[in-house]
Amino acid sequence: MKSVAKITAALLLGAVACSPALADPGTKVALVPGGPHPYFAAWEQAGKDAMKDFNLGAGDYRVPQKWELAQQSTLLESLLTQGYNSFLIFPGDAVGTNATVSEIVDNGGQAIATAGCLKDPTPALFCLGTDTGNSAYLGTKELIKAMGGKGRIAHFTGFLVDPNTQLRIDAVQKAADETNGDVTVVQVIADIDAPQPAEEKINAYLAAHAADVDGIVTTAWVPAVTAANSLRKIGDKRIKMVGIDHDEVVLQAIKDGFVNGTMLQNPYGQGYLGSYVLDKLRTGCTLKADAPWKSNALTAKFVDSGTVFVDAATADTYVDAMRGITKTLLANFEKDFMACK
Amino acid sequence: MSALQVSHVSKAFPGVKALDDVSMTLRGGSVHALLGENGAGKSTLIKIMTGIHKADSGSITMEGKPVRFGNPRQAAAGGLGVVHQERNLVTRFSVSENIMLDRLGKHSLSSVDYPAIAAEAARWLKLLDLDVDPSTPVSRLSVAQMQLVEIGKALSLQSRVLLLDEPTASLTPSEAQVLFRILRRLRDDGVAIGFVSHKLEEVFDICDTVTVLRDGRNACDSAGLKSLNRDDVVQMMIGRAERISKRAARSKPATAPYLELQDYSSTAGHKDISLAVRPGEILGLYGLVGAGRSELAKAVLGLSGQTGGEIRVAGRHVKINSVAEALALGIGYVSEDRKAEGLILLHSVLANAGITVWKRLANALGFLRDATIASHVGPVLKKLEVKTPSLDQTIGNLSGGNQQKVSVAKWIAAGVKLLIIDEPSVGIDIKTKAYLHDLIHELAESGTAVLLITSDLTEMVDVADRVAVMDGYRIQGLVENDRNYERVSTAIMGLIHGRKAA
Amino acid sequence: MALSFTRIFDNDWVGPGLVSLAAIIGISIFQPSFLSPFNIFVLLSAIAVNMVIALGQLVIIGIGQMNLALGAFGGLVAISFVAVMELYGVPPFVAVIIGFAIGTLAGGASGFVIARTGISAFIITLAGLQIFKGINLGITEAQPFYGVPQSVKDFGNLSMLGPIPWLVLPMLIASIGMWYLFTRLRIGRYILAIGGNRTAAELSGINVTATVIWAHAISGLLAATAGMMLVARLQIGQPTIGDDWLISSFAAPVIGGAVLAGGHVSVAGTFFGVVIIAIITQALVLFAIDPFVVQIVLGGLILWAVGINRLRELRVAKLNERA
Amino acid sequence: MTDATSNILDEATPEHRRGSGLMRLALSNEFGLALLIALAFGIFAMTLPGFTSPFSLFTIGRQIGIDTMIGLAMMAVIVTGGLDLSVGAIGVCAAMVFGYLAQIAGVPLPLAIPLAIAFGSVLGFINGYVVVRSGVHSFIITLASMSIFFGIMIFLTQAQSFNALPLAVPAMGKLRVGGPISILLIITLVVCAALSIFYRYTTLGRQMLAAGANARAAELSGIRTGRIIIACHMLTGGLAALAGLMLTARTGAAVPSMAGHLGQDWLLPAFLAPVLGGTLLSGGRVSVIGTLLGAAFVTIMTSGLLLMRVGEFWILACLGLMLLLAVLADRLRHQVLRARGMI
Repeated sequence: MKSVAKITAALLLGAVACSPALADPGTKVALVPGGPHPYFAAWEQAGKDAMKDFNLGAGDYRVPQKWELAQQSTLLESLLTQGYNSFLIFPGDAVGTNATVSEIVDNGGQAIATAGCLKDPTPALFCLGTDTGNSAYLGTKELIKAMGGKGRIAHFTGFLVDPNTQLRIDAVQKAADETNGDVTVVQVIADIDAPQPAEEKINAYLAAHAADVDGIVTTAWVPAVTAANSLRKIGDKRIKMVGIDHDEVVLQAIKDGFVNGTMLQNPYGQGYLGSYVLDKLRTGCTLKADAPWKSNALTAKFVDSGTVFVDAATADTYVDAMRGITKTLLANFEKDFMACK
Repeated sequence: MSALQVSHVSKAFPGVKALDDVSMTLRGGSVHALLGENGAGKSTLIKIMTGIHKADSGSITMEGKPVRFGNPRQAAAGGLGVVHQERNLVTRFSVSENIMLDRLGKHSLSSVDYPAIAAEAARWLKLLDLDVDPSTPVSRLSVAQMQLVEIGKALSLQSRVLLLDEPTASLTPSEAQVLFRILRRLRDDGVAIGFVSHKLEEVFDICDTVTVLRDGRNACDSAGLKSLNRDDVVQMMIGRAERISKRAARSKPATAPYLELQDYSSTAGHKDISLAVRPGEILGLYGLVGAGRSELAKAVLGLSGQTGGEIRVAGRHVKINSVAEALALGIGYVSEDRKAEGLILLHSVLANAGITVWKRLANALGFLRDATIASHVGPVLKKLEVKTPSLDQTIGNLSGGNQQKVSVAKWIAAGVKLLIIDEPSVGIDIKTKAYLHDLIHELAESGTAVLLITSDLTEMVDVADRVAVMDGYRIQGLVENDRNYERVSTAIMGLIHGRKAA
Repeated sequence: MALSFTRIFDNDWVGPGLVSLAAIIGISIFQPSFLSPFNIFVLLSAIAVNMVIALGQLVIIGIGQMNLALGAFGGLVAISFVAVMELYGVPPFVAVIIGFAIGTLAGGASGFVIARTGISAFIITLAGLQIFKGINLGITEAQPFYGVPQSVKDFGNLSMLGPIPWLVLPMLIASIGMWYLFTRLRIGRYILAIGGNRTAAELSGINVTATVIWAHAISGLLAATAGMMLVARLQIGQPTIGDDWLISSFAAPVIGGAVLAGGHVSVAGTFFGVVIIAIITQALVLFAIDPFVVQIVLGGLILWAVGINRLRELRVAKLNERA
Repeated sequence: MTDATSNILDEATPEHRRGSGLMRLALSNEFGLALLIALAFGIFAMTLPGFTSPFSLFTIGRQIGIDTMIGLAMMAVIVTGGLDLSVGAIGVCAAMVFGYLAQIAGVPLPLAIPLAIAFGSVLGFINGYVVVRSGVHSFIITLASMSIFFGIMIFLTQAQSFNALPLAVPAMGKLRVGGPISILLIITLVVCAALSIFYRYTTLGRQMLAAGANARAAELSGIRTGRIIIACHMLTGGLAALAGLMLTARTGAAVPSMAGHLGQDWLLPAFLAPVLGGTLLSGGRVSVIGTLLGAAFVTIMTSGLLLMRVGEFWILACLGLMLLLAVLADRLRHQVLRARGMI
């Protein structure tokens, strides 16, 4: 009994240690990814910079503790209650997040689907991000180029419950089909967004089939890292590979020649530009209906935040390249997409 | 000097005074019987001696020095070895490991020296005349061998005091004789032995002194057994002379049997069982532990498969596959293991008493209210004089006797035509026991067929009309009960031992 | 002869061992590259880590409980291991010791609460899972640590001898250690005694509280080992390490013949359980089976193993009855 | 001798127990939880602006509704002393079946909803049947079935959502009744009431409790324990399906990922609510109200902690601490009760 009491007391102290903080009013932007992921790390700085540059009430990066749809919805609802009125949201689910966004809109907020799109019909203003399908398509194109226009490709991608995964699988297939049989996708390995299964499956595949493939395209962060490591491990520079995103491991592998290149996205630009647009829209601007929207598999209101293929030559300077794209986007956005008083 | 002396120990549990000013003295080189009816406080006393319970008052000394054990571990270290009623062996482990379980090494990370342990264990096995390889897993031993292993385990602790709680309960008489020979040798070596048993024959056979408990008090404190005879001891145990049953032998009803087994065999191992119970008749089923009596009851209830013969209920040939089907045929079973099989201790009196009638009382939609159940089982509980604060009382809080009444009440409430009662007086007080015996008679008088299973010969002679004797999963014979204890018990033992001799 | 033959088949590891052997032979006939040195290397790396994870659960299964927090321990140790090296420049050798200490303490703490309060291990380790995973996320904010020294990376990716990776070394030490523990050490025998018959163990004078704490501390130590092995193998301190340990940590011991109620475990059987899971995972990749089917196959595999165990149990029980 | 016996019995009579009825209530799990909830709610309402806004109350209520339903699904099988790791998988599978029926097959909602719930029960039946027939603990069986159910669902749907459901479905998710109260919370309250009646006033409910508390005794009292345990799993399946449908209404679409990989995201709320609410993991005793209060407590604390901006990443650790505290407090309560001879 005593020990129970002691343990209880000790834990109470621990529980009390979780203590509060406060927020202040204004045009308050929250940048909310679907869950913790290194991809979004740049959003934090982007939000801070935007807050300073555009004099926002807030530009806070808030992450759901787990990659879980319910967690993100709860967090968004709480942020709305806390007085945030403008949201950059990476949809936890292309369909499922619509309900939460419509709640935000119903309560006088506004949201841009960022880095990933929401499926139409959607209450989100528009989608600002990388066209996942297109990025996979372009990446595969680069790979095919590196392979000399023919050969066999293996495709490593992420969670099956993510509908983007199917888009990526289709896009890679499409790029291969366009070669009229010169290039074939011999294997798709999916559901490997967690490092351990990714490691096991990719290594197992390369161990058995290294001789049977000429190229690898990865369309999710973890498989890209793992595949880059594996190629380095077996020291095979014959197999071409195009990765995705800017993980240090992938960039180093590009510099060392084990990976041909990676499809970079523009997370910083998304966060910075998105915050800017949200502020504008709250202070008198409206979106033009006849703006040059692009469309993709999910939505007809898509703005490309830019995607760049980085190879060994550009691996050190990609940050500048991205800044350039962001600057261009920022400079033209008001003119092209908004009508301001 | 006494090896172990218990002085004026009292112990109360919420609602029950289990021990009241109890004393007992065990001396080296002597076997001391601890007697008492179920619920008299024997197990509580043993638990206090071994430190499982703490005494409210009183003291315990060993060889003159006061001791106060916090747990069985300390008791063992202090030289007090106990062989409990329950099997306390790790069956997957070897014999030697079980014997030496608390001495596998000095500290947690010591290696177990198997040869040394086997050698040490072999010494004790030899002492016990147990001819098994110390490396045999305990799961491969017979029940009697397991019992000896437990004794070896207690002895190996260099116990100066050895308490044996019902050591012969699951042994055949010849196995018991082996055990007694060993106990006598230990006694001659100077060990103080405490011996708990229900079998008075054994007590007179092996014990030198006796302490009798009755209702938590000393009926006698460490008296020499030589000066006592069987009747004296029984009188001390139950507070009056053992009566030759006051009930007259009842006339046999001439009705057709309610339940009839014909050459019945089961997957539990029963062979060619034939017996019949008539409405209004109390058929006793006697046998030693392991004879297959409870197993037969459960097999008939559909818990084991039928492999041969047939079951007839009210003249109709039936197959029973579950207790629910048995209940539908009007057969109920009061388990010997009230806590594990008879009652749901977590639930209320009402829920336990009404469990058999829920289906019948529910309306077409399956709804039923407490009030409906209460109005149905309430009168039965009242008639059985179940003492409970309310029907909502958790049944685990009632005394053993009241619990037993509820477990009978639920079948009376269900209106069964045949009630199988398995060891009705385990763990209940004498008053309730007498009451239950009357109740069983009353049930029979009102036309219920009763199959009574008990290991208590006195109870059997007192209650049953006829006694079927079982051994080795077969019926050995049938004894008419004329309430003459000597005659009936001799006949029954004859049937059991006759087979053993053959 | 006949008797000894059945005896061999009563050993837990024989069944899974034969299945492993058959699978290896079968697959290598269709896919000769299956037995290539590199594939063996890959297979052994996967087996090494998963075996240590399974051992971490095995010790708790042995005492008749379950540890849901195993992965949370591993994850916390993994990121702490990298964090101390990256942020404070602690040499790897010292970092490993810190990792062991964290795992052992975390396990010991949860064992302490379980033993002293008597609350079911399921609930305590469920709370532990939240707490330790929460601390992990609180520290890392879900960002990986990259500062893994080359020596650690090499340990996870270089071969010790031919196709045998260095990672096999900790697995061997852990496996032999656990085998020795369960068969020869007092603490191991006490763990199994408590799992087999807790009352008997208690009455025999075994200190149950201490033994439960020991078991959970050992479980924590093994989880820590597996967490750090994964860091070496993945070359990165991922906060998600450990998230997916739960299913396989139970599946392998169960396939290997462990009794979930406690008291009976087999280290060799568990090893072959791990091997079977690893081979099947590989086979699904090798034969390009639809990734959507993978889950179904894994679930079916667990059911199959349970069924086999059940049959064997029944058979053994029958044999005992006859004897 | 007879005197002594009757004394023993007399001591068990109500006199010294009756006065403690109020104390018992005060020490009951539900009361303790309700007090904690009131305390937490009061503190949050006073210190956190926006906590009591209609929107906040609406979202909290809705979350309580869904989490309670998930908790009830698990509770229905904990009754037997078992558990069901596949609740999430069943919930999502039923939601996807509903999505297919309502969107592709064009089945009207009043028919599609019961069909989806029935489908959940069928999956529950499979679990229960295998558990009863194999005699293997439900932990392992449902560990396997979680993989199998979810795998088949993903295989058949290719992970695609049904997002063109009849408009009434998303409307349900947003519908408010009587100010800020979500219709989903009302549904849950109705189910709570029904379950309370079920466990107290029906034969089947009572038999479930009896079989859960002591299967052997129940079997020997004429209850077909095997069937009852299967029925418990079916109830779990049905409730999990209902929870899946409620989540579908909230999400406005049937989404394969709404309970995470293998449906694992549901496991925490599924265990948290009943355990906090005082349902015995060993079976035989349930508290429907306790489960509701347990879910309410977790939701209010989470919401409050988020509003306090504790840092999203520490919430998990705080929840874990709370669970540990709650079970320790429960243990303390039991020890107090026992020390006073009240249980």
